[in-house]
Amino acid sequence: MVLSIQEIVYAFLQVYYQRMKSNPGKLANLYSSTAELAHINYTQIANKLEDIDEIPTVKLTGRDNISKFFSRHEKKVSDLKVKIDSCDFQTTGINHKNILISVTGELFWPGSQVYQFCQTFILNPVAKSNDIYDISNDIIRFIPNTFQKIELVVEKQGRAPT
Amino acid sequence: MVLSIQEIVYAFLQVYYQRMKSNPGKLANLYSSTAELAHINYTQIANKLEDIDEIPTVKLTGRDNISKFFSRHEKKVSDLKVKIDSCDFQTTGINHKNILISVTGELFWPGSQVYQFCQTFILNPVAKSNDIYDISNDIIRFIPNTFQKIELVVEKQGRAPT
Amino acid sequence: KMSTDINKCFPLFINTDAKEFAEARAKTHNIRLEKAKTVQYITVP
Amino acid sequence: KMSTDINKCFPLFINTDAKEFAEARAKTHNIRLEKAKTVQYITVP
Repeated sequence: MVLSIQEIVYAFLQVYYQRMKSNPGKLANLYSSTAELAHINYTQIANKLEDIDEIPTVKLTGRDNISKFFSRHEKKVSDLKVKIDSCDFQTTGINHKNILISVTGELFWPGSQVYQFCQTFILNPVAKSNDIYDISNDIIRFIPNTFQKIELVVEKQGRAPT
Repeated sequence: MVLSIQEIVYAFLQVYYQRMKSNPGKLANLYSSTAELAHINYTQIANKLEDIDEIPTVKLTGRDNISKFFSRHEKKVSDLKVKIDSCDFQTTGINHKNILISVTGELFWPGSQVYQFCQTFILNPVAKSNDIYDISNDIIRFIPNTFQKIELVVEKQGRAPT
Repeated sequence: KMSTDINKCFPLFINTDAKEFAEARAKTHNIRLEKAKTVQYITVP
Repeated sequence: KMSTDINKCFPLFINTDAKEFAEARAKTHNIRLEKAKTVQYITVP
Protein backbone atom coordinates (compact mmCIF):
# COMPACT_ATOMS: atom_id res chain seq x y z
CA MET A 1 0.00 0.00 0.00
CA VAL A 2 1.36 3.40 -0.93
CA LEU A 3 0.32 6.24 1.34
CA SER A 4 0.15 9.87 0.29
CA ILE A 5 2.30 12.33 2.21
CA GLN A 6 -0.87 13.75 3.71
CA GLU A 7 -1.91 10.32 4.98
CA ILE A 8 1.55 9.75 6.47
CA VAL A 9 1.43 13.13 8.23
CA TYR A 10 -2.05 12.57 9.64
CA ALA A 11 -1.16 9.07 10.84
CA PHE A 12 2.03 10.41 12.38
CA LEU A 13 0.19 13.11 14.34
CA GLN A 14 -2.23 10.57 15.76
CA VAL A 15 0.51 8.09 16.73
CA TYR A 16 2.72 10.80 18.24
CA TYR A 17 0.18 12.57 20.42
CA GLN A 18 -1.72 9.39 21.36
CA ARG A 19 1.51 7.77 22.52
CA MET A 20 2.16 10.73 24.82
CA LYS A 21 -0.94 9.65 26.71
CA SER A 22 -0.83 5.86 26.38
CA ASN A 23 2.86 5.09 26.55
CA PRO A 24 5.19 8.05 27.13
CA GLY A 25 8.05 5.65 27.99
CA LYS A 26 7.97 4.42 24.38
CA LEU A 27 7.59 7.85 22.78
CA ALA A 28 11.36 7.99 22.21
CA ASN A 29 11.12 4.99 19.85
CA LEU A 30 9.66 7.36 17.26
CA TYR A 31 12.91 9.38 17.15
CA SER A 32 16.07 8.64 15.17
CA SER A 33 19.25 7.79 17.11
CA THR A 34 20.71 11.28 16.48
CA ALA A 35 17.45 13.24 16.74
CA GLU A 36 17.44 16.79 18.10
CA LEU A 37 14.58 17.86 20.34
CA ALA A 38 13.45 21.13 21.97
CA HIS A 39 10.57 20.19 24.23
CA ILE A 40 8.48 21.27 27.21
CA ASN A 41 10.66 21.77 30.27
CA TYR A 42 8.51 19.66 32.59
CA THR A 43 10.89 20.25 35.50
CA GLN A 44 10.21 23.98 35.50
CA ILE A 45 6.45 23.69 35.14
CA ALA A 46 5.94 20.85 37.62
CA ASN A 47 4.99 22.98 40.61
CA LYS A 48 3.99 26.34 39.23
CA LEU A 49 1.69 25.84 36.29
CA GLU A 50 -0.52 28.78 37.17
CA ASP A 51 2.29 31.27 37.66
CA ILE A 52 3.74 31.22 34.16
CA ASP A 53 2.61 32.88 30.96
CA GLU A 54 4.91 30.98 28.67
CA ILE A 55 6.28 27.48 29.10
CA PRO A 56 10.08 27.10 28.90
CA THR A 57 11.70 24.43 26.72
CA VAL A 58 14.68 22.11 27.17
CA LYS A 59 17.10 20.91 24.46
CA LEU A 60 18.19 17.28 24.01
CA THR A 61 20.12 15.30 21.40
CA GLY A 62 19.90 11.54 20.73
CA ARG A 63 17.22 8.91 21.24
CA ASP A 64 18.72 7.69 24.53
CA ASN A 65 18.57 11.12 26.13
CA ILE A 66 15.08 11.66 24.74
CA SER A 67 13.97 8.32 26.20
CA LYS A 68 15.28 9.19 29.67
CA PHE A 69 13.61 12.59 29.46
CA PHE A 70 10.15 11.27 28.61
CA SER A 71 10.44 8.46 31.18
CA ARG A 72 11.46 10.87 33.91
CA HIS A 73 8.41 13.06 33.23
CA GLU A 74 5.99 10.24 32.43
CA LYS A 75 3.13 11.61 34.55
CA LYS A 76 3.24 15.14 33.12
CA VAL A 77 3.57 13.81 29.57
CA SER A 78 0.65 11.41 29.85
CA ASP A 79 -1.58 14.01 31.53
CA LEU A 80 -1.11 16.39 28.61
CA LYS A 81 -4.28 17.31 26.70
CA VAL A 82 -3.89 18.62 23.16
CA LYS A 83 -6.11 20.36 20.61
CA ILE A 84 -4.47 20.47 17.18
CA ASP A 85 -5.74 23.39 15.10
CA SER A 86 -3.67 23.20 11.94
CA CYS A 87 -0.99 21.24 10.17
CA ASP A 88 1.14 22.25 7.19
CA PHE A 89 3.69 19.99 5.53
CA GLN A 90 6.29 20.04 2.76
CA THR A 91 8.82 17.58 1.39
CA THR A 92 12.50 18.35 2.01
CA GLY A 93 16.03 16.91 1.88
CA ILE A 94 17.75 14.83 -0.82
CA ASN A 95 15.18 13.81 -3.46
CA HIS A 96 12.48 15.37 -1.28
CA LYS A 97 12.29 12.13 0.75
CA ASN A 98 11.93 13.82 4.15
CA ILE A 99 8.81 15.55 5.45
CA LEU A 100 8.68 18.91 7.25
CA ILE A 101 5.58 19.32 9.45
CA SER A 102 4.39 22.52 11.16
CA VAL A 103 1.60 22.08 13.72
CA THR A 104 -0.29 24.74 15.70
CA GLY A 105 -2.64 24.13 18.59
CA GLU A 106 -3.43 24.54 22.25
CA LEU A 107 -2.49 22.31 25.17
CA PHE A 108 -3.29 22.07 28.84
CA TRP A 109 -3.07 19.82 31.89
CA PRO A 110 -5.88 19.02 34.34
CA GLY A 111 -6.62 22.29 36.13
CA SER A 112 -4.14 24.40 34.15
CA GLN A 113 -4.46 27.32 31.78
CA VAL A 114 -4.60 26.69 28.05
CA TYR A 115 -1.31 27.40 26.24
CA GLN A 116 -0.94 28.05 22.50
CA PHE A 117 1.99 26.36 20.81
CA CYS A 118 3.57 25.66 17.45
CA GLN A 119 5.55 22.47 16.90
CA THR A 120 7.84 21.60 14.00
CA PHE A 121 8.87 18.05 13.04
CA ILE A 122 11.09 16.60 10.35
CA LEU A 123 10.45 12.94 9.46
CA ASN A 124 13.06 10.80 7.65
CA PRO A 125 12.23 7.49 5.93
CA VAL A 126 13.95 4.58 7.71
CA ALA A 127 14.14 2.28 4.70
CA LYS A 128 13.79 2.85 0.98
CA SER A 129 10.98 0.44 0.36
CA ASN A 130 8.34 1.24 2.94
CA ASP A 131 6.45 3.88 4.84
CA ILE A 132 8.37 3.84 8.11
CA TYR A 133 9.64 7.21 9.31
CA ASP A 134 11.75 8.42 12.23
CA ILE A 135 11.61 11.89 13.76
CA SER A 136 14.97 13.61 13.22
CA ASN A 137 13.90 17.03 14.55
CA ASP A 138 11.24 18.26 16.97
CA ILE A 139 10.92 21.89 18.12
CA ILE A 140 8.03 23.05 20.28
CA ARG A 141 7.62 26.75 20.96
CA PHE A 142 4.94 28.38 23.10
CA ILE A 143 3.19 31.48 21.85
CA PRO A 144 3.23 34.23 24.48
CA ASN A 145 -0.06 35.84 25.39
CA THR A 146 -0.28 39.34 23.98
CA PHE A 147 -3.16 40.65 26.05
CA GLN A 148 -1.19 43.26 27.92
CA LYS A 149 -0.99 46.89 27.00
CA ILE A 150 2.47 48.09 26.02
CA GLU A 151 4.24 51.10 27.45
CA LEU A 152 7.67 52.26 26.38
CA VAL A 153 10.38 52.97 28.92
CA VAL A 154 13.35 55.09 27.84
CA GLU A 155 16.53 53.27 28.86
CA LYS A 156 18.32 56.27 30.38
CA GLN A 157 15.54 56.81 32.89
CA GLY A 158 16.45 53.52 34.50
CA ARG A 159 14.14 50.62 35.34
CA ALA A 160 10.50 50.17 34.51
CA PRO A 161 8.14 51.27 37.26
CA THR A 162 7.11 48.44 39.56
CA MET B 1 36.00 32.80 8.47
CA VAL B 2 33.94 30.04 10.02
CA LEU B 3 30.57 31.11 11.35
CA SER B 4 28.71 29.27 14.09
CA ILE B 5 25.24 27.98 13.26
CA GLN B 6 23.81 30.62 15.53
CA GLU B 7 25.61 33.37 13.64
CA ILE B 8 24.38 31.96 10.32
CA VAL B 9 20.80 31.86 11.62
CA TYR B 10 20.91 35.40 12.98
CA ALA B 11 22.46 36.76 9.78
CA PHE B 12 19.86 34.89 7.73
CA LEU B 13 16.95 36.39 9.69
CA GLN B 14 18.28 39.90 9.17
CA VAL B 15 18.90 39.40 5.45
CA TYR B 16 15.53 37.73 4.88
CA TYR B 17 13.28 40.20 6.67
CA GLN B 18 15.30 43.28 5.63
CA ARG B 19 15.08 42.24 1.99
CA MET B 20 11.28 42.07 2.27
CA LYS B 21 11.39 45.79 2.87
CA SER B 22 14.30 46.89 0.72
CA ASN B 23 14.06 44.64 -2.31
CA PRO B 24 11.10 42.24 -2.37
CA GLY B 25 11.69 41.57 -6.07
CA LYS B 26 15.02 39.94 -5.16
CA LEU B 27 13.69 38.01 -2.14
CA ALA B 28 13.27 34.92 -4.32
CA ASN B 29 17.05 34.77 -4.89
CA LEU B 30 17.34 33.42 -1.36
CA TYR B 31 15.36 30.29 -2.31
CA SER B 32 16.62 27.10 -3.97
CA SER B 33 15.35 26.27 -7.46
CA THR B 34 12.97 23.60 -6.08
CA ALA B 35 12.00 25.36 -2.86
CA GLU B 36 8.55 24.88 -1.36
CA LEU B 37 6.81 27.87 0.17
CA ALA B 38 3.58 28.47 2.13
CA HIS B 39 3.28 32.22 2.50
CA ILE B 40 0.91 35.09 3.19
CA ASN B 41 -1.90 35.19 0.67
CA TYR B 42 -1.54 38.85 -0.17
CA THR B 43 -4.35 38.67 -2.72
CA GLN B 44 -6.92 37.80 -0.07
CA ILE B 45 -5.75 40.38 2.45
CA ALA B 46 -5.26 43.25 0.00
CA ASN B 47 -8.58 44.94 0.56
CA LYS B 48 -9.91 43.62 3.84
CA LEU B 49 -7.14 43.70 6.41
CA GLU B 50 -9.44 44.76 9.22
CA ASP B 51 -12.09 42.13 8.60
CA ILE B 52 -9.99 39.03 9.17
CA ASP B 53 -8.83 37.33 12.34
CA GLU B 54 -6.37 35.01 10.69
CA ILE B 55 -4.40 35.54 7.52
CA PRO B 56 -4.70 32.85 4.83
CA THR B 57 -1.64 31.34 3.14
CA VAL B 58 -0.83 30.31 -0.43
CA LYS B 59 1.39 27.39 -1.56
CA LEU B 60 4.09 27.67 -4.23
CA THR B 61 6.90 25.46 -5.54
CA GLY B 62 10.10 26.59 -7.31
CA ARG B 63 12.15 29.79 -7.31
CA ASP B 64 10.54 31.10 -10.48
CA ASN B 65 7.05 30.91 -9.06
CA ILE B 66 8.24 32.40 -5.79
CA SER B 67 9.87 35.27 -7.67
CA LYS B 68 6.68 36.06 -9.60
CA PHE B 69 4.68 35.90 -6.37
CA PHE B 70 6.86 38.37 -4.45
CA SER B 71 7.12 40.72 -7.45
CA ARG B 72 3.35 40.72 -7.93
CA HIS B 73 2.80 41.71 -4.29
CA GLU B 74 5.81 44.00 -3.98
CA LYS B 75 3.95 46.81 -2.20
CA LYS B 76 2.35 44.60 0.46
CA VAL B 77 5.63 42.74 1.04
CA SER B 78 7.72 45.88 1.46
CA ASP B 79 5.13 47.53 3.73
CA LEU B 80 5.29 44.59 6.14
CA LYS B 81 6.50 45.41 9.66
CA VAL B 82 7.84 42.55 11.75
CA LYS B 83 8.72 41.99 15.41
CA ILE B 84 10.63 38.73 15.90
CA ASP B 85 10.15 37.35 19.41
CA SER B 86 12.04 34.05 19.33
CA CYS B 87 14.12 31.80 17.15
CA ASP B 88 14.98 28.13 17.67
CA PHE B 89 17.24 26.15 15.35
CA GLN B 90 18.57 22.61 14.89
CA THR B 91 20.79 20.88 12.34
CA THR B 92 19.12 18.32 10.07
CA GLY B 93 19.58 16.22 6.90
CA ILE B 94 22.56 14.15 5.74
CA ASN B 95 25.53 14.81 8.05
CA HIS B 96 23.46 17.49 9.79
CA LYS B 97 24.47 19.99 7.09
CA ASN B 98 21.06 21.65 6.82
CA ILE B 99 19.51 24.03 9.34
CA LEU B 100 15.93 23.97 10.62
CA ILE B 101 14.74 27.35 11.94
CA SER B 102 11.53 28.06 13.87
CA VAL B 103 10.64 31.74 14.33
CA THR B 104 7.76 33.30 16.29
CA GLY B 105 6.71 36.92 16.21
CA GLU B 106 4.11 39.50 15.36
CA LEU B 107 3.58 41.38 12.11
CA PHE B 108 1.46 44.22 10.84
CA TRP B 109 0.99 46.69 8.00
CA PRO B 110 0.47 50.46 8.29
CA GLY B 111 -2.94 50.86 9.94
CA SER B 112 -3.60 47.14 10.41
CA GLN B 113 -4.07 44.90 13.41
CA VAL B 114 -1.09 43.01 14.81
CA TYR B 115 -1.00 39.32 13.84
CA GLN B 116 0.96 36.59 15.64
CA PHE B 117 2.76 34.09 13.43
CA CYS B 118 5.21 31.23 13.46
CA GLN B 119 7.50 30.64 10.49
CA THR B 120 9.63 27.60 9.73
CA PHE B 121 12.62 27.59 7.37
CA ILE B 122 15.06 24.93 6.23
CA LEU B 123 18.41 26.19 4.89
CA ASN B 124 20.67 24.03 2.68
CA PRO B 125 24.36 24.81 2.05
CA VAL B 126 24.95 25.69 -1.61
CA ALA B 127 28.58 24.58 -1.73
CA LYS B 128 30.74 22.46 0.55
CA SER B 129 33.42 25.01 1.24
CA ASN B 130 31.57 28.13 2.32
CA ASP B 131 28.77 29.63 4.30
CA ILE B 132 26.25 30.21 1.51
CA TYR B 133 22.79 28.77 2.11
CA ASP B 134 19.56 28.54 0.12
CA ILE B 135 16.06 28.30 1.59
CA SER B 136 14.56 24.94 0.60
CA ASN B 137 11.42 25.23 2.74
CA ASP B 138 9.40 28.13 4.15
CA ILE B 139 6.09 27.72 6.00
CA ILE B 140 4.35 30.66 7.66
CA ARG B 141 1.30 30.01 9.82
CA PHE B 142 -0.79 32.61 11.62
CA ILE B 143 -1.85 31.98 15.20
CA PRO B 144 -5.58 32.50 15.62
CA ASN B 145 -6.74 34.84 18.37
CA THR B 146 -8.26 32.87 21.22
CA PHE B 147 -10.03 35.71 22.97
CA GLN B 148 -13.53 34.44 22.39
CA LYS B 149 -15.55 32.44 24.84
CA ILE B 150 -16.40 28.94 23.67
CA GLU B 151 -19.85 27.41 23.63
CA LEU B 152 -20.60 23.88 22.50
CA VAL B 153 -23.33 23.18 19.96
CA VAL B 154 -24.67 19.63 19.70
CA GLU B 155 -24.63 18.62 16.05
CA LYS B 156 -28.14 17.15 15.93
CA GLN B 157 -29.69 20.44 17.01
CA GLY B 158 -28.57 21.97 13.75
CA ARG B 159 -26.66 25.20 13.22
CA ALA B 160 -25.11 27.52 15.75
CA PRO B 161 -27.36 30.40 16.76
CA THR B 162 -26.73 33.54 14.76
CA LYS C 1 -11.10 7.53 6.28
CA MET C 2 -9.54 10.95 6.43
CA SER C 3 -10.71 13.88 4.38
CA THR C 4 -8.79 14.78 1.21
CA ASP C 5 -7.96 18.10 2.90
CA ILE C 6 -6.04 17.46 6.11
CA ASN C 7 -7.18 20.78 7.56
CA LYS C 8 -10.76 19.52 7.57
CA CYS C 9 -9.65 17.03 10.24
CA PHE C 10 -9.06 19.85 12.74
CA PRO C 11 -9.59 20.67 15.52
CA LEU C 12 -8.29 17.24 16.52
CA PHE C 13 -8.62 16.54 20.26
CA ILE C 14 -6.05 14.20 21.85
CA ASN C 15 -6.58 12.92 25.40
CA THR C 16 -9.47 15.38 25.75
CA ASP C 17 -12.69 16.46 24.04
CA ALA C 18 -14.48 19.65 23.08
CA LYS C 19 -16.34 19.84 26.41
CA GLU C 20 -13.25 19.56 28.60
CA PHE C 21 -11.35 21.94 26.34
CA ALA C 22 -14.14 24.52 26.51
CA GLU C 23 -14.04 24.39 30.32
CA ALA C 24 -10.25 24.88 30.40
CA ARG C 25 -10.51 27.76 27.94
CA ALA C 26 -13.24 29.45 30.02
CA LYS C 27 -10.90 29.46 32.99
CA THR C 28 -8.08 30.81 30.82
CA HIS C 29 -10.42 33.45 29.44
CA ASN C 30 -10.84 35.02 32.87
CA ILE C 31 -7.11 34.94 33.55
CA ARG C 32 -6.54 36.70 30.24
CA LEU C 33 -9.10 39.41 30.89
CA GLU C 34 -7.33 40.18 34.17
CA LYS C 35 -4.00 40.16 32.35
CA ALA C 36 -5.37 42.58 29.74
CA LYS C 37 -5.66 45.22 32.47
CA THR C 38 -1.92 45.11 33.16
CA VAL C 39 0.95 46.71 31.26
CA GLN C 40 4.04 45.26 29.55
CA TYR C 41 7.03 47.62 29.53
CA ILE C 42 9.36 47.66 26.53
CA THR C 43 12.68 49.42 27.09
CA VAL C 44 13.86 51.58 24.22
CA PRO C 45 17.34 53.06 23.80
CA LYS D 1 28.52 41.75 17.63
CA MET D 2 25.63 39.47 18.49
CA SER D 3 25.10 38.02 21.94
CA THR D 4 26.23 34.45 22.58
CA ASP D 5 22.57 33.63 23.23
CA ILE D 6 20.52 34.40 20.13
CA ASN D 7 17.37 34.88 22.21
CA LYS D 8 18.93 37.91 23.86
CA CYS D 9 18.73 39.59 20.44
CA PHE D 10 14.93 39.63 20.60
CA PRO D 11 12.58 41.34 20.20
CA LEU D 12 14.10 42.25 16.85
CA PHE D 13 12.18 44.97 14.99
CA ILE D 14 12.32 44.93 11.18
CA ASN D 15 10.96 47.89 9.18
CA THR D 16 9.51 49.27 12.42
CA ASP D 17 10.48 50.17 15.97
CA ALA D 18 9.16 49.73 19.50
CA LYS D 19 7.15 52.96 19.36
CA GLU D 20 5.30 52.15 16.14
CA PHE D 21 4.76 48.58 17.29
CA ALA D 22 3.30 49.75 20.61
CA GLU D 23 0.82 51.97 18.76
CA ALA D 24 -0.28 49.13 16.48
CA ARG D 25 -0.67 46.81 19.46
CA ALA D 26 -2.76 49.38 21.36
CA LYS D 27 -5.20 49.48 18.47
CA THR D 28 -5.25 45.67 18.35
CA HIS D 29 -5.78 45.56 22.11
CA ASN D 30 -9.13 47.34 21.79
CA ILE D 31 -10.22 45.09 18.94
CA ARG D 32 -9.37 42.07 21.07
CA LEU D 33 -11.28 43.31 24.10
CA GLU D 34 -14.37 43.68 21.90
CA LYS D 35 -13.75 40.23 20.46
CA ALA D 36 -13.46 38.77 23.96
CA LYS D 37 -17.13 39.62 24.53
CA THR D 38 -18.22 37.39 21.65
CA VAL D 39 -18.64 33.62 21.52
CA GLN D 40 -17.04 30.94 19.35
CA TYR D 41 -19.27 27.91 18.77
CA ILE D 42 -17.73 24.44 18.57
CA THR D 43 -19.99 21.76 17.14
CA VAL D 44 -19.83 18.41 18.93
CA PRO D 45 -21.31 15.14 17.65
